[in-house]
Amino acid sequence: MSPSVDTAQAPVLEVSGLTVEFPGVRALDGVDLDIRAGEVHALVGENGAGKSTLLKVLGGVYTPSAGTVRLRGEVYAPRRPSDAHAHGIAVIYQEFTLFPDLTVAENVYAGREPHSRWSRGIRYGQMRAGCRELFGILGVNIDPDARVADLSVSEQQLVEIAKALGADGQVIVMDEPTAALSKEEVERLLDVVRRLRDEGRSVVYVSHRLEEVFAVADRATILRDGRFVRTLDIAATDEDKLVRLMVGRDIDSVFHREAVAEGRVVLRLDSVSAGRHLRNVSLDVRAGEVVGIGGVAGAGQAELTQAVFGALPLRAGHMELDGQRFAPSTPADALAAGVGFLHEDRKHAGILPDLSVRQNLTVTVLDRLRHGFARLLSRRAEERTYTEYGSRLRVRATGPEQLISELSGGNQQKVLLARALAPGGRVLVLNEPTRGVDIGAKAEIHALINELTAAGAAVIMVSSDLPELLGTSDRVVVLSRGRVVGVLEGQDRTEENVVACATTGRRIGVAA
Amino acid sequence: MTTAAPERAVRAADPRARLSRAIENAPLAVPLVLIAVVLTVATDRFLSVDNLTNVVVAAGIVAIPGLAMTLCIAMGEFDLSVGSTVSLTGAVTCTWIVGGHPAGLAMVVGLLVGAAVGLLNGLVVTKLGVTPFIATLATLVIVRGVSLAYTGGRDAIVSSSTLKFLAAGRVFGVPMPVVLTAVTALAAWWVVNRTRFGRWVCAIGSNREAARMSGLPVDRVRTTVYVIVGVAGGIWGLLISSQLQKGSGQLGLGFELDAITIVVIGGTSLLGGRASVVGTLLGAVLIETIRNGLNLLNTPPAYQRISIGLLLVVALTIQALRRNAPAEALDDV
Amino acid sequence: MTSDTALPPAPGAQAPAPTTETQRRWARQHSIGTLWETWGITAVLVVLLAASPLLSSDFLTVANLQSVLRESAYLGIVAAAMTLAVMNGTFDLSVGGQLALVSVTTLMGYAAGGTGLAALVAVLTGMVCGAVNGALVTAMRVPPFVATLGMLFVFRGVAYVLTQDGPKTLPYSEIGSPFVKIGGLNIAGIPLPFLIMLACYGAVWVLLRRTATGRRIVAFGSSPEAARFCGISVHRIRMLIFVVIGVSVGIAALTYISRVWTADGSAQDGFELRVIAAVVLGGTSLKGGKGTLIGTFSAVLLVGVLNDLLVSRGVDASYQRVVLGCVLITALAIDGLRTRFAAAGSFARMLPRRRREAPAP
Amino acid sequence: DSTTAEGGKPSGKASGDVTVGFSVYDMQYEFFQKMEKGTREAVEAKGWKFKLHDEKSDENEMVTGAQALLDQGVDVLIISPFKPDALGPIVAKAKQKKIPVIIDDIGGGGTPYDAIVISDNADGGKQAADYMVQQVAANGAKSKKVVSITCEPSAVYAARRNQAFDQQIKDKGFQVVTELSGNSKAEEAYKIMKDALAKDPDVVGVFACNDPMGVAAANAIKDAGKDPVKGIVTVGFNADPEAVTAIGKGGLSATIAQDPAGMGAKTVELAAQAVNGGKLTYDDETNREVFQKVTLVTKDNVAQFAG
Ligand SMILES: Nc1ncnc2c1ncn2[C@@H]1O[C@H](COP(=O)(O)OP(=O)(O)OP(=O)(O)O)[C@@H](O)[C@H]1O
Ligand SMILES: Nc1ncnc2c1ncn2[C@@H]1O[C@H](COP(=O)(O)OP(=O)(O)OP(=O)(O)O)[C@@H](O)[C@H]1O
Ligand SMILES: [Mg+2]
Ligand SMILES: [Mg+2]
Repeated sequence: MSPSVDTAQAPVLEVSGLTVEFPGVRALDGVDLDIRAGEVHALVGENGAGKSTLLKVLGGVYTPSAGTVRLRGEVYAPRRPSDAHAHGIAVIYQEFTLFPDLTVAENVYAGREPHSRWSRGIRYGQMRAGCRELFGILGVNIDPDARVADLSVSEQQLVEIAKALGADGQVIVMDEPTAALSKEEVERLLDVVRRLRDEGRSVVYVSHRLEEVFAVADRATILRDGRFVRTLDIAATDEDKLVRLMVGRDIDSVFHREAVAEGRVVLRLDSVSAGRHLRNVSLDVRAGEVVGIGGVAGAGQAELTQAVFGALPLRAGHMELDGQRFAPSTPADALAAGVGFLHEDRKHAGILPDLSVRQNLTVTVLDRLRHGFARLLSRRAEERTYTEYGSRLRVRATGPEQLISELSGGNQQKVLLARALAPGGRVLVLNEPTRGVDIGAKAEIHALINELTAAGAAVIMVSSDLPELLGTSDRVVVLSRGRVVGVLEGQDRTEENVVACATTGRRIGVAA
Repeated sequence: MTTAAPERAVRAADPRARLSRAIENAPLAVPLVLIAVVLTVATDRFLSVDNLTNVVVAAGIVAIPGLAMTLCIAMGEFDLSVGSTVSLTGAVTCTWIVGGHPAGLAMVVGLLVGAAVGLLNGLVVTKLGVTPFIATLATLVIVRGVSLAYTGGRDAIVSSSTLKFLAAGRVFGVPMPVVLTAVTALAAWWVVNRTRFGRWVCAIGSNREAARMSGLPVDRVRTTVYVIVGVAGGIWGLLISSQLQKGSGQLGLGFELDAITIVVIGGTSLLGGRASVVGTLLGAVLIETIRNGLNLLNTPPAYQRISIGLLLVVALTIQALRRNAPAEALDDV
Repeated sequence: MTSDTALPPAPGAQAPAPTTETQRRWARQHSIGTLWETWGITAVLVVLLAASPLLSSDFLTVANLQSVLRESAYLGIVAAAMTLAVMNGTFDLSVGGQLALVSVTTLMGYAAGGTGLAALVAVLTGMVCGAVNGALVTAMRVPPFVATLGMLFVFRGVAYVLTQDGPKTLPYSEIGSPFVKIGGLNIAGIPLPFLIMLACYGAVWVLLRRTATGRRIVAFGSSPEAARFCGISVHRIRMLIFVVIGVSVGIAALTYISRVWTADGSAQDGFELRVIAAVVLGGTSLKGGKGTLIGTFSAVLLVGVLNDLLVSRGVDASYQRVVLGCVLITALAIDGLRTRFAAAGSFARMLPRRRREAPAP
Repeated sequence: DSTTAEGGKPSGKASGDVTVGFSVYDMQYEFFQKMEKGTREAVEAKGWKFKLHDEKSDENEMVTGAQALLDQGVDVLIISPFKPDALGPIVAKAKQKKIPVIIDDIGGGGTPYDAIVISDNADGGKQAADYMVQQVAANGAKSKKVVSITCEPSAVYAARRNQAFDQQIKDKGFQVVTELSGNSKAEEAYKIMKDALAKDPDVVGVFACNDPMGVAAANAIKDAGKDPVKGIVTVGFNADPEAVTAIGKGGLSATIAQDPAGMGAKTVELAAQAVNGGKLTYDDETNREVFQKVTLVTKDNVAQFAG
């Protein structure tokens, strides 16, 4: 049942009847797929559809329990990742595979460092030059000698991409490469992808941002619940159709923010300075309001949110919550005050990998779940919390006891969002709430935010996805180098303005 | 802030950076200097050539396995079996010498035994997937047992000038152990900071899963490191047996902790990912200086333990405070 | 948290298509992985016990079993507390020194004020030792490894100082005192030390599985960075952990010293390694986040039984070591091999019912 | 108090089925290997059964294992205790089971044992001091500085050697400039000696609490370019083969010989008296002690101790 539209072109990569099983889960179930030379092939589907699993099979991380993969006609059965490298298949995994303690250059060249034959010494000069070249192509400026641990998530994502490009494989596989990138970084990446295609290479491209899919992909294959749905030509389809195939129902992916009557000021920041370069930021967040924070990655969004959450000490200024002085010295204080927080780095600062979904969800509200004079945790109360939030976000897991590390990226994100809501949802500080979340869930999350604000919650939302940022927030505050350079309301809320403020020193809605 | 990155970036690659890295070990040098000053005042003989030679030689001898252990710990793993390797290597070498074989051959055989122990560790850890801690703890127990069984509880006493030269000989007036250490240290520095192998070791320590995904020969590197530690343990055993002119099941008890200690107080994190060759050398000198000082001051054993313990803690506290680790980064062991 | 059993999923939580809820539960319960992580070492212990009559005729005598349980207790009690530490991603290398010091002070306490005071002194000394470690790690920010390694020397040193004019001992005349009963008494044929050990495991289990603090301990061990953003303060839990360890050593020392009657700085050299080994053998990962108490419990008994078997078979000490080491490796090799094959597919193929599925042509 | 320990078993017990339990300090050490050999041979000579338990230098193992021997129904317990003070629970259990306890060396820990055979550590230290004084004079050395290397602080019995040595050598007008613990380990003794020489280059003698440390000190002296016999008088303790060999080669001045095998035989004799319900013969009635002489080994009489 090979679905490939026209068989004129011999496929480079042929997947047939691929099945992958985990204890209790069939992640892939007889999936067929064919990738041609010089095409960009998008792989789309809901969270947990099996996209990453498929890519991990290609990368030699997982061995299928049934089905075959053919590379240029030859049976291709990688036993370990190095086999994939040997066959010229380069993979960008959804979860980074970087070495925090090593430098950027050492990461990009990991495993293929140029070195002199006699002294075995690594040619650092050559590596640095190579990195600069790659970053040049990606149009970013990252110091090859920086330690990866010191980089922002988006920079790490770019290093990850450079690593794959450097390996110059014939088949390049990208699992949500843009999840952490800013708009212009995305544009650059898409150009690179096109260039790769024009060089005759094949690119497998996974993303939940359909506009990207329509921008670069030639064909798209849809997976649902681990099963192959269909492969179709992008030219011959449109977004609604794609979404319907993915989700199995209609979803309007356009954001609409229901205007809610704005209440009193809940959270006030008064000329707050914190962290390395957050300077003198003043900001009011009203009940029922969503304040979007924009700007190029690392402009101070992280510092701002962490300061509010008590994870970063203030160097100057002060904050108020409901008119009371609010000076959380630790996240515990902020949580106690009912502030919910979502970190942008899901893997390292989000999930508790060895714990179950239930335990991940309740960890911020343990004090509420204790009962009896012994103050022991009440299992029932935990279950209740799980059913309340877990089902609200339609988390896809075998049950509350599944390890969170076994969930798909997007479902992990939903659990973490539920964790952020649990403290009460009066004040929500959300970093990239829909990163790696499928379009259906995205809509749900936006609906949820509407719901919460309608109920009087005050939300601060950082997002590098401009349409989302503009579509879901009442007011957009643009940061640049740690300072507020724009406060966009009403008609000013346009992508152009955001970009202008963020990049060119232009200022809107703030005294220069 | 792609532009902001370089400001903070620890410039890991180029030599200047290496230098500044090396200077990061200064906190260890501080207590070292302090102690040296105190001892110079408290005892008249501390600065004597004889005494300083003693310190340097002793430090050098423990530094050799320490440097190998630095690799292992940078890889995020332990090798607890070194002490037993010391015993077995010495036992085998001396028994061979007693058996009338040429000392040179005997020493080679001894080193091979060390390598074999390392290989055993490596295979058990990689192929059987046993936690290094338990795997090497088990080899510690096993190899100690083998060494006792091999010697039958009887020491193998030798008087071999060749073997003696290893620990007591001098080249151009420089004690052999110091020469050996210098060579080892240079090699270690080169391997750690300049070769792919060294980078791969740190990569594995930094994120083993990523190392596997990036197609690094993880198992091969890990095994090699264990073999290196095994050989280094062998050298240690030869040096000890050279000093004492005997091999015995009793030697090297608890040495593993000595080796690990100098690495850790040298600033190599037990979490892996980074290796500090200079730090390990300083660590060795610090420990041996303390020991030597306490001996010069004729400190009773009870107080010796207390002092060493306290000085360890103080040295590390200074280091920690200097590094000013954020409260939550406590667990970088 | 492998010891929790799977529950039906909450309404709305959908499952990947083909597998139904029952199948899923079957798979989860029968996944060798989850079972082994919790019960593996216990299984090994049971097998060994079953085989013991073949290995040594006089193993299964009441007196002998009692003596095994009695002498495993002090190791087991400390191992229970150490499990907390290891699950939290740290460990305490000073327990050997603590045991020596507490034993010495306990005997001094007994000499001064009899059994009651001795017990009090034991627990207090342990608590103080733990607090010192905790303070170093939290307030002074010394990495736990070095802090506790340093304190190992210090505690032993202090014990030596206290015993410079000969080790502290329980005079023979005290043979009848209740203090001696702590170590020697059997209640319904079960040695008191072992009962105390059981109580300790109960307490630690509740702390670990049923209190907020316990959950925080595991959460932090699983991912320190993430735990920070869950409002977990490492200071509080680390302090608590080291104090708990100290107290456990206090209790353990009581069951130990009341059997051995004498202590000085050298008492139980290398104790720390034996404790940590038991914990790791029990399946607790040194990386933190994972682990079970039942595993530690069984591991302690496994080592005790094995030791006793080897001794009663009159195996020469040097060969005892070899056997002990080999058992350690094999026990963990089983687990190691399992996890090596645990990647998708390869694991599936290990299960017989999967074999039939031939790769599609 | 029972100087006449009537072994609980009915006298005239058919000698065939007497079982002797022997709990030994640590079979890793040659000294105790010899002691075990002497004991076993004496037991077998009587046609009795022999059960061995190795304490492996661990007080916990000592108590557990020795009590296990009692549980296994031995008729008499011979024990060389790792920690004499831990004998309490063992002896108590033996009394309760009416099993006689003979202690071999180390110490009795103030328990009502039936008899103890001890080799005279103090006298050994004294002899070492006397010999050292004499040799220093023979070497014609002027200085009066000597070094004393002790065993681990917990080895109380062995400490008597250094105490007696220090006392005697001081009485002879010498001065102990360095006294440190080598924890019975050769490696540590080597370093200590090196440091001691750096501190006082004019040291003329060194006494070590056991032979591994004595020989190690001798090696340190050689490596420091001095002579461990003519330059610095080096004396060990135990007459281990390594010491005997060294003395023969002129690499060590002297050591003190104990006779572990002989002690083993003595304990079995006492055991026989106890089992047969007879009166035990002591050298010191009040402390129920039987002494075992120690002898100074120098290159003059080393031949007898070789092999
Ligand atoms: N290691 C694992 N153990 C058990 N189940 C797993 C494991 N990895 C993935 N799964 C399951 O396989 C299914 C597919 O996961 P996968 O990561 O491929 O989804 P995805 O399409 O990448 O989703 P997303 O878009 O959110 O990344 C999910 O139901 C997930 O729970
Ligand atoms: N490691 C920690 N990190 C963050 N918060 C903690 C930590 N340990 C305890 N807390 C919280 O600090 C408060 C007081 O700590 P404590 O250990 O006394 O809890 P508790 O005694 O169970 O509280 P309660 O008095 O309600 O019983 C509680 O809310 C507790 O949950
Ligand atoms: Mg995915
Ligand atoms: Mg409480």
